[in-house]
Amino acid sequence: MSESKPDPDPETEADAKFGDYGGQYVPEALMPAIEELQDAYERYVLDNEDGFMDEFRRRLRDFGGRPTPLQRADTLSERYDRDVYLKREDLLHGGAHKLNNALGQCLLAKYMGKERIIAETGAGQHGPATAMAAAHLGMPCEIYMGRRDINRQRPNVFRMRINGAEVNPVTTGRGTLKEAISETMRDWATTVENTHYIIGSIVGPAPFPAMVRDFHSVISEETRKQAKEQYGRLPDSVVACAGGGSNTMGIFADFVDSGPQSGPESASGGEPRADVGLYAVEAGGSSLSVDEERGVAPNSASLSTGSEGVLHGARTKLLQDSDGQIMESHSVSSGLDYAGVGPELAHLVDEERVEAVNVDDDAALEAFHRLSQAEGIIPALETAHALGFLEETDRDLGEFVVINVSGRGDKDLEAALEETEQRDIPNAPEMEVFE
Amino acid sequence: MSESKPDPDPETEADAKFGDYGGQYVPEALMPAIEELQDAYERYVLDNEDGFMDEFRRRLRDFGGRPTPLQRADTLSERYDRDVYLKREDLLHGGAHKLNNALGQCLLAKYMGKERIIAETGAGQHGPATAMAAAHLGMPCEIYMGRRDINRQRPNVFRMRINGAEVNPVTTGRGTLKEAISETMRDWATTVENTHYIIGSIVGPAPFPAMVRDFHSVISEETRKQAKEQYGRLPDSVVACAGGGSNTMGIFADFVDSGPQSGPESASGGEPRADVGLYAVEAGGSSLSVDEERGVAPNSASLSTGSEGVLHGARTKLLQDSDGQIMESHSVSSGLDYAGVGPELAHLVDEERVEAVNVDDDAALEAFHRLSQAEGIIPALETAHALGFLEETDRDLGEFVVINVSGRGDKDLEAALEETEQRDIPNAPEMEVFE
Amino acid sequence: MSDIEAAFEDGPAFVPYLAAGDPEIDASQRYVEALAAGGADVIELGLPFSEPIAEGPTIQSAIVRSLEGGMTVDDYFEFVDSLDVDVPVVCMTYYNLIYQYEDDEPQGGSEGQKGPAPFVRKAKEVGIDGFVVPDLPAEEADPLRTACDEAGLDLIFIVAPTTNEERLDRLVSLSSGYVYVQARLGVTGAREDVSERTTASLDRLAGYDLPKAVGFGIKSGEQARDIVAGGADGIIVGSALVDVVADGYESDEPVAETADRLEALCRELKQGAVAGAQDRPTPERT
Amino acid sequence: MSDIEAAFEDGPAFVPYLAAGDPEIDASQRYVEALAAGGADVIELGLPFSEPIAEGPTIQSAIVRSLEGGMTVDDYFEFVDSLDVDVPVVCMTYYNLIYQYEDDEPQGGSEGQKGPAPFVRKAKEVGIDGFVVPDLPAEEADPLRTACDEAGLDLIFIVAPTTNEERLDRLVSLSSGYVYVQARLGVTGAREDVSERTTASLDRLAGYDLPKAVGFGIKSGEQARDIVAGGADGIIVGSALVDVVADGYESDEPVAETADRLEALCRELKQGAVAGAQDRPTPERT
Ligand SMILES: Cc1ncc(COP(=O)(O)O)c(C=O)c1O
Ligand SMILES: Cc1ncc(COP(=O)(O)O)c(C=O)c1O
Repeated sequence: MSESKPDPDPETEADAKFGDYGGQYVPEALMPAIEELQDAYERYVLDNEDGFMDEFRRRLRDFGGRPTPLQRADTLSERYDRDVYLKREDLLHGGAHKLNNALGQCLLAKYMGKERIIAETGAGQHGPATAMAAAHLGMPCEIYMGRRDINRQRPNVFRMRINGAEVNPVTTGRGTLKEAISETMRDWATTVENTHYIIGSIVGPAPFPAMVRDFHSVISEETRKQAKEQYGRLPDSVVACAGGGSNTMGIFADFVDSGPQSGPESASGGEPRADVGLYAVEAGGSSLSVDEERGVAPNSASLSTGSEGVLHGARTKLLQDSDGQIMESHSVSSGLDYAGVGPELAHLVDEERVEAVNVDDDAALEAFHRLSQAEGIIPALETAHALGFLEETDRDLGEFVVINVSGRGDKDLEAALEETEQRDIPNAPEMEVFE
Repeated sequence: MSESKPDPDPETEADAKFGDYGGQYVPEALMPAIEELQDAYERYVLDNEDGFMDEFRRRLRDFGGRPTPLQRADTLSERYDRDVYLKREDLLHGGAHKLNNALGQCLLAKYMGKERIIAETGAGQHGPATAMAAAHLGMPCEIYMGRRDINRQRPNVFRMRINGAEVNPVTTGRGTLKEAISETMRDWATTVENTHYIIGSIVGPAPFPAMVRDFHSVISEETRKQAKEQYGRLPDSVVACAGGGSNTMGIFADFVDSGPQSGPESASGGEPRADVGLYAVEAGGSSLSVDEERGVAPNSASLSTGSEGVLHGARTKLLQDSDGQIMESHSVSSGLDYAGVGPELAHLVDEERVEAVNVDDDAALEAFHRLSQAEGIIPALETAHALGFLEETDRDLGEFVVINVSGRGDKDLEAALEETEQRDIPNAPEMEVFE
Repeated sequence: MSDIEAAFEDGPAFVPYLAAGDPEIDASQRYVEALAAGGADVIELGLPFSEPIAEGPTIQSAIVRSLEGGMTVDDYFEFVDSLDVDVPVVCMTYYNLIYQYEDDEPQGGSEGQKGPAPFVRKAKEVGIDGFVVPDLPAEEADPLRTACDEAGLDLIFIVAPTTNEERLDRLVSLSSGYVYVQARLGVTGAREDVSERTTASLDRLAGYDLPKAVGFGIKSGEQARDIVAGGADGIIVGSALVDVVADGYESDEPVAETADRLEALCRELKQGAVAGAQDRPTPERT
Repeated sequence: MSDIEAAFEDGPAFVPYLAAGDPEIDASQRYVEALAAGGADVIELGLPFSEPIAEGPTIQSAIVRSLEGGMTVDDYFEFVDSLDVDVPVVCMTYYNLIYQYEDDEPQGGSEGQKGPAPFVRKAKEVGIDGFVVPDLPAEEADPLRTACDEAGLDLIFIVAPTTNEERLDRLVSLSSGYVYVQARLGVTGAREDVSERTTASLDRLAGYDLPKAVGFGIKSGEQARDIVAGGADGIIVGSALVDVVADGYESDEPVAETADRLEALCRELKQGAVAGAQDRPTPERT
């Protein structure tokens, strides 16, 4: 294979590719909109034209509740005999990091003169976050969601409808995220002239992956600052779960080029690492093996077990069969349940700057209960994977570890308890209180 | 009636009474614990002994996510032709202001050497907030909750259990908040030597009302500072819902003695009020009238329609029949559904420093949908009463109004939609999306 | 010396409790009379309040039955007025009912139309001798104490195992009639064992003159005996008796039979108390 | 001139589309042959991909039927190889299937074992003449364009109503065989009306030599006539034909009858196109 092209002009095409990953594999009808978006991204986001970024940051603060705390987790720190800090994205308005991106893109659409917002949602948080952001900015909004997900995720549907968004049931296929993405692309292909499609992670055609990362990079900017203020130096390791990878790149962004640490030594006297270790924790599901015959991967570990391919507009790592058909992925956590991953993450893993690891369903559920009981924070099941890594790994994570608590678990209560009941999770609470 | 006693020594008995309200109407067995608590309150809270308040404030910041934003609500401001700001307590960890108090009392219990936490909960947020705070501080915790409330409020029960708290079903009576409070008092009467009872609002015997207010007064401290920074002066009016009244006194506390405004005029040029107007919005329920025969008040407006009496340890305003039997209260919002109110609020209303107003179920539901659609914030049904007041009132609230968004509505989605369906709420969304 | 205090003069006093109107007025009247027949020296008669925070589940249920039967404060006074018993009656209730009381026929000056004063006057009128108000600690008791003093009725305070010396002094000095010695922490309710704390409390109270009646959890003659042997001047029994009423109510037992069972239990308890007095190492009063 | 481009020489070309293997291999083969019998000048034959983001519900369902029937890339090549039609065949698919393709029997050097080069070589081997890849815009097309050039096959690009002048130039210059003119915004699917934007697109393309085939939403002979009259050199019809297959499948119609209905619809469409050419004010090609 020899497809490498010369790097695109960095002035006009910011981060269109990440190594060989990325690109723009979309129907021609969308390309002009993507060019327009690329242009808007460069002007408003990269160059802060019309004070876009200032308004974005102000709204993230006043509406979103930023900065979110970097909290030392006392009980976990004791358990793992290191200083474990939690970046509390669960405290962001809506309950997950997703608002950073939804608000950024919604505001950008407004600056671009778009009149309508569309988005896909699986069972996760992107739909509600988009509905909130659109209501906040007074933009009409329609969310595509699989029929099956609608029936499984009543509270999230309620939230979107209550925020005034239309929820369009997608009845094709199995009625889940994949179909919802395709349906949203179809809407966009029809309405592209007045409509902006808010993709929910660092996936899709350029400039989405870079742009979504930039909206989320406030996480890592704050973490860097807070780490220095509270600990005197940068962390040794940063751990985040990875579905598409938006919370992941959000907290990694400013650490990728961290370089050897300088500055005063930490208060607690630990030796800082030469480089901040970055761990992307994927959903190991029930197993890392795949069923080629049925086209099913019982995991969502595209970085760990997937291969290069093209999906939803970008070249990246995928779960696919040998023909290139996309596999059905699986995870106990619906927000990680996706067959692809952001191209930038794929690249950073190839470059060995980020280490891709994974945690299976059981370990994630155990970690869900552990944080809830030990620290009084009920994490999202997505986040529980990042926490499970702390328990499972034999890597030396160093003295000072930051975990990105990408979201809260309120959306997952029923699912977590149901899944817990079907397994043997040693630290799960009894639920005999109901009649 | 002439029961007035000389004011207690302010050095040793901080705020035991508010005018004639307050006091300590509890069984003798609890009095020593109350004296011990009074002492701890004075030492740790009022005098910051052992840096208690510093630790409390630090944990509120790192664990709780304080400060919460003071956000201008653009659409509401336009609608009401004044500057409407929202104090975003919904962004506090757990989703409501309740954590301020739960964390404060839990930490105090720890400083006092107590080994166990108990609390009552109705359908509201106090139980989950207490369970979180107890988990955070590693304290065993038991929550009493009526059998009926348990079955109606599954997610809150899940949250408490997941955070490791025991949930004790109370099967006496109608199985709601009243019975849960009585049962918690019973537990406390038995276990008072090693157990602290975390009361959930500014009610109960002294020192609870003053102490709970002090833990929540961080709301008003922040609001004051943010108002000056963002608007150049204090607000003309501050509006909060009132059940027991903890979010209410929390945001009123530092404005009660606001005095005539000085300092530079506001950026927007409005004339500031001589005094900050304070509005406590009670639940008007379905009607302000009562059914003496059945002992039922179809509202929870104790300040507006109640009379002086003694309930749950304090003299205050109550919903009671002519004998003094406590009425069954009602509100669409379970967190406001209480027959009493904090003694300090009762006093401030008598003194005409706080105005008691009320908003009925329908107007609250309409306000719930209005904020959700206009600003992308789904408020708690409790908070919706404060928002409904903005729409309903003909009072002149001035140029600059602050509403305390005491909590988020995630806990209320099912209830709000069910109640909405049974009524004619003009701005409610259709829910035809489910099959 | 009040009638109540006098009831402790001739050996240990047996002080049974029932909630007035449980399960309804007529049966309740019959039951209260059975207490007297069974040997009660003083009767504590509950005036039901909707939030009985100091009661255990047994008495709470009695209160609910009574209130659901329509019991009001006026009904209560009428009930007491029509009782055919010749031992002193103590009204046990919660403070809000006292605080809210308004006399239909105002007497005297402009004060005292509402609250403790008219309540106590009315109580005296119907033959009540004293009060126990579990949610009224010494700190808040001045108005009721004053009203009782004016009317010459007793106000009985509860001393708990957690009560420290300073409070104990104050409580005993505010009490008249007897001191209610709470046998254990917790709420009312019948239990199997006798708490060590009972003995400790009695020891602490040994220096005070007022009779000491021990309550909370006594259910058998044997317990009564032990407690009196330990130095109590009387025993207070509530939940064990209410259990008999509840049983009768739930099994649709004829009122007369329930009354008989009540009377029998009272006898057992009273006998236990009397036996306990004989067991005493050094009887301080006889 | 390629065989595909040549198919546009003798009057307007009729370019029908079906998904290979819909609903299963044997019937599908029969249906594709019916297209040829019905007058197809070029056949677009879909190689099903699991995420067909540019397709409407009709074609998406066809793809699901085919995949559920077990269709693989190897099956597809076999299918084409065994087809008995003598018009050029265009493979319509998504890029990932091309990108992942690995040749079982490597030919030549170490390069070209995987991706566009072996895919195109294999396609040529089984008789495919060109490709339409809806998710491959000009920006990403170099490798496939190169492979097609090496093999002498056509690569057809889609021009959308939103395509600006600059992109249009680039797309046409990259295209060979014909230019696929997307008649309207949106995805594939039969519709009632002919978009004004079709005419606008054709006008913009008038200066270019390559044949212009219009697709997206054509379902009737009348539409075909209008579009050709408006200047199109050919019409592409997909969903309307897939609807016939779906109908037959759902009603359990014998394959031969469905094939007959397909052939009849093709005839109507082809006749419409031919009639449209005669209607043209100033025919630019004949
Ligand atoms: C709380 C939370 N964390 C993580 C994710 C995974 O998304 P990403 O990998 O883009 O951060 C989701 C997706 O819904 C989520 O809701
Ligand atoms: C969000 C919210 N607001 C207000 C209240 C009412 O309590 P308070 O009047 O003590 O603030 C509650 C009680 O549960 C609540 O959950």
